[in-house]
Amino acid sequence: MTAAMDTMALGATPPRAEARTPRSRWLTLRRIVSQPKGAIGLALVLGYLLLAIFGPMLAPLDPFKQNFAQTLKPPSALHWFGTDQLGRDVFSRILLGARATLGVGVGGVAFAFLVGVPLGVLAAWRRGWFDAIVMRAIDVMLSFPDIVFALAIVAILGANTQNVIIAVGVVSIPIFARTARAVTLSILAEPYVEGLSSLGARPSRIILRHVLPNISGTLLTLSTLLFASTLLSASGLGFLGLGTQPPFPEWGTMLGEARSYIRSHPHLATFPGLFLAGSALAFNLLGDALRTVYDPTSRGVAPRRSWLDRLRRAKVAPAGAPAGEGDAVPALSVRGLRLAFRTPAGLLEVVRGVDLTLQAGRTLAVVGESGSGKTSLLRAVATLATPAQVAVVEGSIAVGGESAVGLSPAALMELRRRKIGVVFQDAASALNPVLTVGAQLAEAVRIGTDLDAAAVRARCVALLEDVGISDPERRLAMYPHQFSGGMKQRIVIAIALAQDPQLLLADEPTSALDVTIQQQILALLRDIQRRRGMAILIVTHDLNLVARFADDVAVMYAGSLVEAGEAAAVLRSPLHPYAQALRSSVPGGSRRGAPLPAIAGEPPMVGSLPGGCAFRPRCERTRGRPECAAREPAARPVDGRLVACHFAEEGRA
Amino acid sequence: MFIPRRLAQALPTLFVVSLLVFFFMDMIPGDPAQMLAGPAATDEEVQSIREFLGLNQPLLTRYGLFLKGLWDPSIATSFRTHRPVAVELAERLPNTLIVAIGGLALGLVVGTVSGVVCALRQGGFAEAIITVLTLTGISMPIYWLGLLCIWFFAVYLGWVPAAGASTPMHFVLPILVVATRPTAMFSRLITASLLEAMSKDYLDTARAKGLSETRVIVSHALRNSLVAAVSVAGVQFGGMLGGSVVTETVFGIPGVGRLLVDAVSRADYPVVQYTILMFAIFFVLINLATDLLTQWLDPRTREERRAA
Amino acid sequence: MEKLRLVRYAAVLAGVLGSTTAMAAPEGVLRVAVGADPATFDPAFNDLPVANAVDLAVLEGLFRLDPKNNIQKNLATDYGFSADGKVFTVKIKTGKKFSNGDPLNAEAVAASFNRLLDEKVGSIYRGLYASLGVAKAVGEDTVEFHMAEPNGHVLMLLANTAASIVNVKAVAQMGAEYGRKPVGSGPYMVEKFIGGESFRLVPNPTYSGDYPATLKAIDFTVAPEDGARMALLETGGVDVVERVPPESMPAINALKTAKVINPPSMFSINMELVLRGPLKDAKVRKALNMAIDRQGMAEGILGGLGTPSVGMVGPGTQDELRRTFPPIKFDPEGAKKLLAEAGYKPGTLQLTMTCPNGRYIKDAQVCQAIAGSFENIGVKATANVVDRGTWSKVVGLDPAQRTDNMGMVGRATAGMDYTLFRLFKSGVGANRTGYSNPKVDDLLAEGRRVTDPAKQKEIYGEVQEIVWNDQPFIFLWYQTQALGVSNKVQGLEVQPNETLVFDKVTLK
Amino acid sequence: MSAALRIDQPSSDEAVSVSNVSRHFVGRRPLFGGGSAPVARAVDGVSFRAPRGSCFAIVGESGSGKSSLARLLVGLLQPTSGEVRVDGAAVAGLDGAALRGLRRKIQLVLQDPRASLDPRMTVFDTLEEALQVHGLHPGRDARQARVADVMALVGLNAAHLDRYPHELSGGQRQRAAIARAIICEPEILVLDEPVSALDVSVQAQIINLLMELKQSLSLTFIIITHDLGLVEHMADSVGVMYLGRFVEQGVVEDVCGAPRHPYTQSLMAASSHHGAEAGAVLEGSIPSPLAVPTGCSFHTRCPAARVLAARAPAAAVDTPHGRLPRRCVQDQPSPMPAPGGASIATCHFADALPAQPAPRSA
Repeated sequence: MTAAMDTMALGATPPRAEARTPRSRWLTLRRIVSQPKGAIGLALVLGYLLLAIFGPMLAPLDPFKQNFAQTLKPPSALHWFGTDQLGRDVFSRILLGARATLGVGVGGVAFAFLVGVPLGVLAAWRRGWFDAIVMRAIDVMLSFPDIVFALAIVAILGANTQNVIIAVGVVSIPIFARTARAVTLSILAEPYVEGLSSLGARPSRIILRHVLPNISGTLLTLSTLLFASTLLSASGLGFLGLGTQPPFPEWGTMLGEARSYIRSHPHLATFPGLFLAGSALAFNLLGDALRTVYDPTSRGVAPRRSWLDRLRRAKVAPAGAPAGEGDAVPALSVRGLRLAFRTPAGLLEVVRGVDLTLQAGRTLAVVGESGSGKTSLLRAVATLATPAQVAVVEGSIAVGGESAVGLSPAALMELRRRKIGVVFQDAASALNPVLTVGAQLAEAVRIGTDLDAAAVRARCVALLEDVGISDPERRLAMYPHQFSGGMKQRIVIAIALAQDPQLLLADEPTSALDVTIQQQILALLRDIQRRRGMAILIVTHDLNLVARFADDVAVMYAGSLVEAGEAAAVLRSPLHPYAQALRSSVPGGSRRGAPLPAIAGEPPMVGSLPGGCAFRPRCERTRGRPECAAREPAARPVDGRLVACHFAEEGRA
Repeated sequence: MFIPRRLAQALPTLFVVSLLVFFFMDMIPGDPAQMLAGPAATDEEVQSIREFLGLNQPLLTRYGLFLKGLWDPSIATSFRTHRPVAVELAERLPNTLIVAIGGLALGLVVGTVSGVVCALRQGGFAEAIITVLTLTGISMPIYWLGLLCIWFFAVYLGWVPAAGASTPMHFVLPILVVATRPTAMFSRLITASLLEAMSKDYLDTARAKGLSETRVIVSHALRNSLVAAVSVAGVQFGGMLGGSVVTETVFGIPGVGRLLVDAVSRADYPVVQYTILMFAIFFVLINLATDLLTQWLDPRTREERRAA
Repeated sequence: MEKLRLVRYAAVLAGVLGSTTAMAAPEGVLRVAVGADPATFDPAFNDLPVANAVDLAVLEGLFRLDPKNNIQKNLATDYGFSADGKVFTVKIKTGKKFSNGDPLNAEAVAASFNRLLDEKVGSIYRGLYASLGVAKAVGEDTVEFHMAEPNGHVLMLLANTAASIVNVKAVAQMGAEYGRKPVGSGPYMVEKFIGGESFRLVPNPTYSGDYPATLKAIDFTVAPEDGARMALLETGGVDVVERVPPESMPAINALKTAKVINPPSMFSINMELVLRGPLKDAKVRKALNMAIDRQGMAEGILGGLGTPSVGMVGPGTQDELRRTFPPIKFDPEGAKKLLAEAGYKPGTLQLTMTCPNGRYIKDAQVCQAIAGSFENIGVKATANVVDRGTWSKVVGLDPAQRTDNMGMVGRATAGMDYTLFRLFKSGVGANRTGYSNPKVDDLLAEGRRVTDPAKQKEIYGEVQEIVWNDQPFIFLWYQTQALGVSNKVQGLEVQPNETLVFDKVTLK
Repeated sequence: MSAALRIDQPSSDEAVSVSNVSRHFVGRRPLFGGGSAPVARAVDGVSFRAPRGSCFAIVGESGSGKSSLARLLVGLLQPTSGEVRVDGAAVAGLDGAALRGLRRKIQLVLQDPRASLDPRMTVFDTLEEALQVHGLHPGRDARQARVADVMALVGLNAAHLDRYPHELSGGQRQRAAIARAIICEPEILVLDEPVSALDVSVQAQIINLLMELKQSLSLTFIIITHDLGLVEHMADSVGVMYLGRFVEQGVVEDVCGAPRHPYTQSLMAASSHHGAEAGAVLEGSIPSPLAVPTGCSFHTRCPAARVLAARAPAAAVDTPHGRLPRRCVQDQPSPMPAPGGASIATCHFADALPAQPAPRSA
């Protein structure tokens, strides 16, 4: 009965318009069918539609033919679903009723759609008084329980199929109008709509050509879900005696009429009930599947690990004795690490054999463009790579001499707690918006310790002071959104420092911040590192940042390190052609107005790397050199650093 | 500050609702006097009853009396029982609320648990079962489910009474049946919002602190999902009040919903009008409560309100 | 007067018999599940059989009906008309008290009637009782009704529960709450009333009369949904359920603990025609009547809960005046022929009918079945099954304003005069068919005046015959009641107007 | 170069001229409790001129009002006061065909090319639509020819025409966005952070492309950015924005080479290769435009003010942000042209401070 409200509830936070658009309708279809519920739902819906179209023709007996000698007979060879109170063939009536039943659903949804969507779209477009009036009217309509509203409409207009359609349609108008308004608003806020306005496009063009196609997915999903609830609403009206007209069969009315026979002659209610529930189920399934396709928030579900996959454990080298490069155990030691995404198509390598060593007190910057694998590397080191999504194919990670791969959950928690702190790129999303800063900080402080409340609080205050937040006592009771971006990042750092980690991992910690704030954060990190002597692994694409902040740098390209060494040296005279190009293509470095020495082409896609050297297609140095295509260059020491280029020496100035 | 402002904003809505309720009622076919008089009554008899009920007065006068009846219950009386509608409602409201709140609470608890299971066991057997159950739950006509349950639990197993509302046991079956829909809704909602929350950095922050996965889910992901669940709960609660029209008939519960249906079928105008108006006021209050609860759970909305 | 005395004798006899059987102290609790939710027990407003049963147990009238609808004296000890028929005098028992201790004397009786007749009270029965004029108390034990018009059917009116004596003082004190806990002088009183859920009767300690309470309490549970109500009986939750739907009868009869009883009902279900256009033609009306397989429908659809009509009024409606006729034959071929004679080829006649949904047993299905029957004789028929409000509006319209051709109406009549006069007298407000026959008009006017039972019988016999032959209705059937009654219950009786009578109920 | 300083007399030679433009956003007044509605001064009295063929850069942090200014230029926002002239014609008050004609002349390129292209339209559809809107190149063949031309101009090939935005790489998307902007032959492009969402290696390509187009199509650029490197590379003149106002504006060589306003100095220091160690780190963050500080709006964060206050304690007052010169806290500074130079700094002490050469490694 309340299904309409339910759907609205889900629609209340309208899914953002589809960012990734299917290439074609077929792709949408394929996406639906690829989900079990979508396949079943679509098959059922098609079945029902066929039933509605051809059902009446298939009816083996006259669905209206009464026979008082044959009333209420159970299913038999002649009457597959038995006969009803008037001796009519239930099977034939169900076949005939498909059209009426689905007709009510289609009609109701179409009615609500045709009234609600234009209202909602216009309200979002016009805003102002029109919007105010529409929203108020919706408020008023929503103040009535929907079944009561439908009941009143049918009572006023009289009970017949057409009025039932209007009634169940009218109660769905607010949902359509609201959803259409919300999604339209979100589309109108899209930069491309702004672009169109500035282009001079007329409102009608924007609405028809841009807004409607973009909200169609959401509205299609909503329509499908509402279809199911509309069927049920209509049948509820039938139950209350206000449904469609006998003798023309409609499943809801048939079920309502048969309800007193539920025990004596179960077949009478069972079949229409099953068909009705089945059709609602079919549309719910399809709607669910559509939602998954169109609503980005419900996607991104981890591919399921197969049983085989679970058995086939990654071959991970034991961390064992850390490579004895120095006397001290390095804060981080990564050896031959290969990481791969699990995709439906199989494993997709994103990190292809990386070796890193980071000593305490030093800062290592991993530089690379998007897709280079630098973030995957950092997440693997942070032990945050979800096994269901990312596989450690090979290699080892040791934090403070302790392996970070293949640990039990308990050991993993312990490792994260004691040795690793992580600072994320987007501080806003790295803090839980509904908990106070104090609660989030205290959680990090308390875990694994037996400090009492006062001690925890004292430590929290100290941490906030450490990261340069004044008035920490008061700030502890505040929520993340009450802080500016820079302050939030300081809090994230404080959380990361809560258990005195040996290794601080920072993923683009400043790229979401303004330049002046970036400075503050970097100075803070530097300062903290000096005081605590921890190692920092920072991932960034900003060479300026590397220059002023990092001790060492590792340049990453297509999942491999192409050049690694001391930051000052590498930046001053890079040897690898990619590193060189990166450095010279930064504007401001070269002559004003002159063309920048750009790297041709686009960064390679993961999974479609060229054979041999991955940088080969964009490399100037490769011309006429078969080695580059034949063999992937291994990192080798050149001029006190590691370079993965067959012709590294040519890079010397 | 916030509460009075919201209530003040709701007044125009309620005013329009009162207009609609009052004037639509007049459009519903069925003359109350005629229905009271019965099919054998003469026109004169019907006329005199109409006179007695005050139905001959001008429409606006009657609307004025209708509004006056809001604070003077003694003039807002049922055509059939002559008792104040307020008294009739007060008598039956508890039953409706018990079923609605009970169903909602049960749905919230069961839905949350199954939602969490679904989110954590994506693609697993448990998820498939729960998905099938929840989808079936929202696809069943509630009255059919109710009748089947009466047959199975009350008649066949004899565990609970079949109908009525005199003992707590009477409410077990209605609450169970009424809870199916919210259970399904919450389950799906919690699953969806948990999955969304799973991709949030703050869960990784929590993991990086060294929290166990359970704590990460419960104290970080779930808390955020509840914000969404609360607003749905508000809508659900409203829906259940409306749905009481059907469930109370099925389970023989003397509640407001059945009072309304009876009153509609007997053209007992005052009962219908005041009951719907009460529903409308409830909806406004529920929205308010939902907003307050959301604000309590989600501090961000608090600021927005204050700033607005 | 003379004829009435006979009735009076029978009544006294029954009263004596009744009092001898109920000597034992009240014992046991009878639990009854009812389908309708009584809004009020105030007899001036009550229109439900369930509430009639309560009124019968809680209040007393001057007269009452026995389970066969025979009139018996209750408070009255003697009565008679003045010579000119303008004053009707009733002598009542003395020393009676209401359950709250107030005396039930002539003054109280007169007050009760004058309340019923008071315009300001707005009783739904004021029109019915308008002919009583004014009631006056004469001394302690005599009430005089100064009739507004002569009425030979006054006993029938006074025996109706609507004429039960209410305590007007208590009404003034309690206001609308009186409808919940009426103060009467009957053997029981309402102990509690939970709206829509349940109510309970307990013995009235001040009762003195012929029908003393036999039960410690009678618990009523309201369960509108058929399935739920039947389940209550099957699970042993109640001892009596009313309105057993036909499909549930086998299940209840299969129980070891309970059985279905089928008392007759005076409810006469008919399709009342709008006598316009084709339906003015007697041949068409006859054809339509012949098209209906009453027996088949009564068996197949009503599950036996109906008896094909053999006269306009149902059994139990002043049986002494009632006439029956041979049942109408089911003859579709003959009907087709008649239609052809009337000039209608198959498919050329179109009729619409208005039927309520859920008001009478299987009304919606019956309506479809009748439409189907009409189709069988080549009449295109549309069955409009509508909600109660619409139905009451349509069948209450002036015939000239109606757009349909017939409406299904069930009537439990309050006597010959009341029913026939209203339905068939030309121009009377409740005459919704537009029936007009000068002969009938004259007879009805005369029948109202005469008080002689023999003369009445003659007059109403003739009216019934004319109407039966004119067929302004498609006569269908008299409903049969079905109640599920536990084997524990003994002595439960049901009046033809569906009122439960608890006079002699005991529990094993 | 002195054109940037002639901010008083409009000239037909100017592609864009902005005179004392302000844009205030009025919040909702509280229903109860009175009080006036909060006003956010997103843009507050900004003036500049961009001669034809020049490139004017607007630099600032987020919240400085630079995006609002961009929208004022293309007519997506109407100014609260002041005037925007494009090609000599005032933007305000135009509608219908005149407005569309104006809009043809000035086009916006947005930061995120993914969001600035309709995800449901192919590149061809997007480009063709721009022509349809303005009724240019009537006939499908003519439009196809024009689209092909522009595709070639921005370095995309025919294979990209049938692709949807999500099927393109970031660089390709930005090329498509630029193609849409230039297809109607505009005179002015307003570029809102045109490369900041792109990978470093692709940024250079797009910058080069823009510079080529500017040359070959004689475009005027207005660049909104926070990247001083980009400013130095592309722009002729620059306005440094802070809380809705230009705190310093002038030719790039002067403003970037020898910044006079403390805020510009801090920005320059922050974006250089060794700033963190060399320059002072600016404290705090930009205040809300709802509560613009009194006096000099930068006084809450100004490092120079603190130094000055320490130098001249008598003229200083105590504030929640430390002891600061009274003038900074109380008086709104007026624009101070540089002696002999080509820049204007809105700072009381612009002349008292040494113009710091940017510590930029070249």
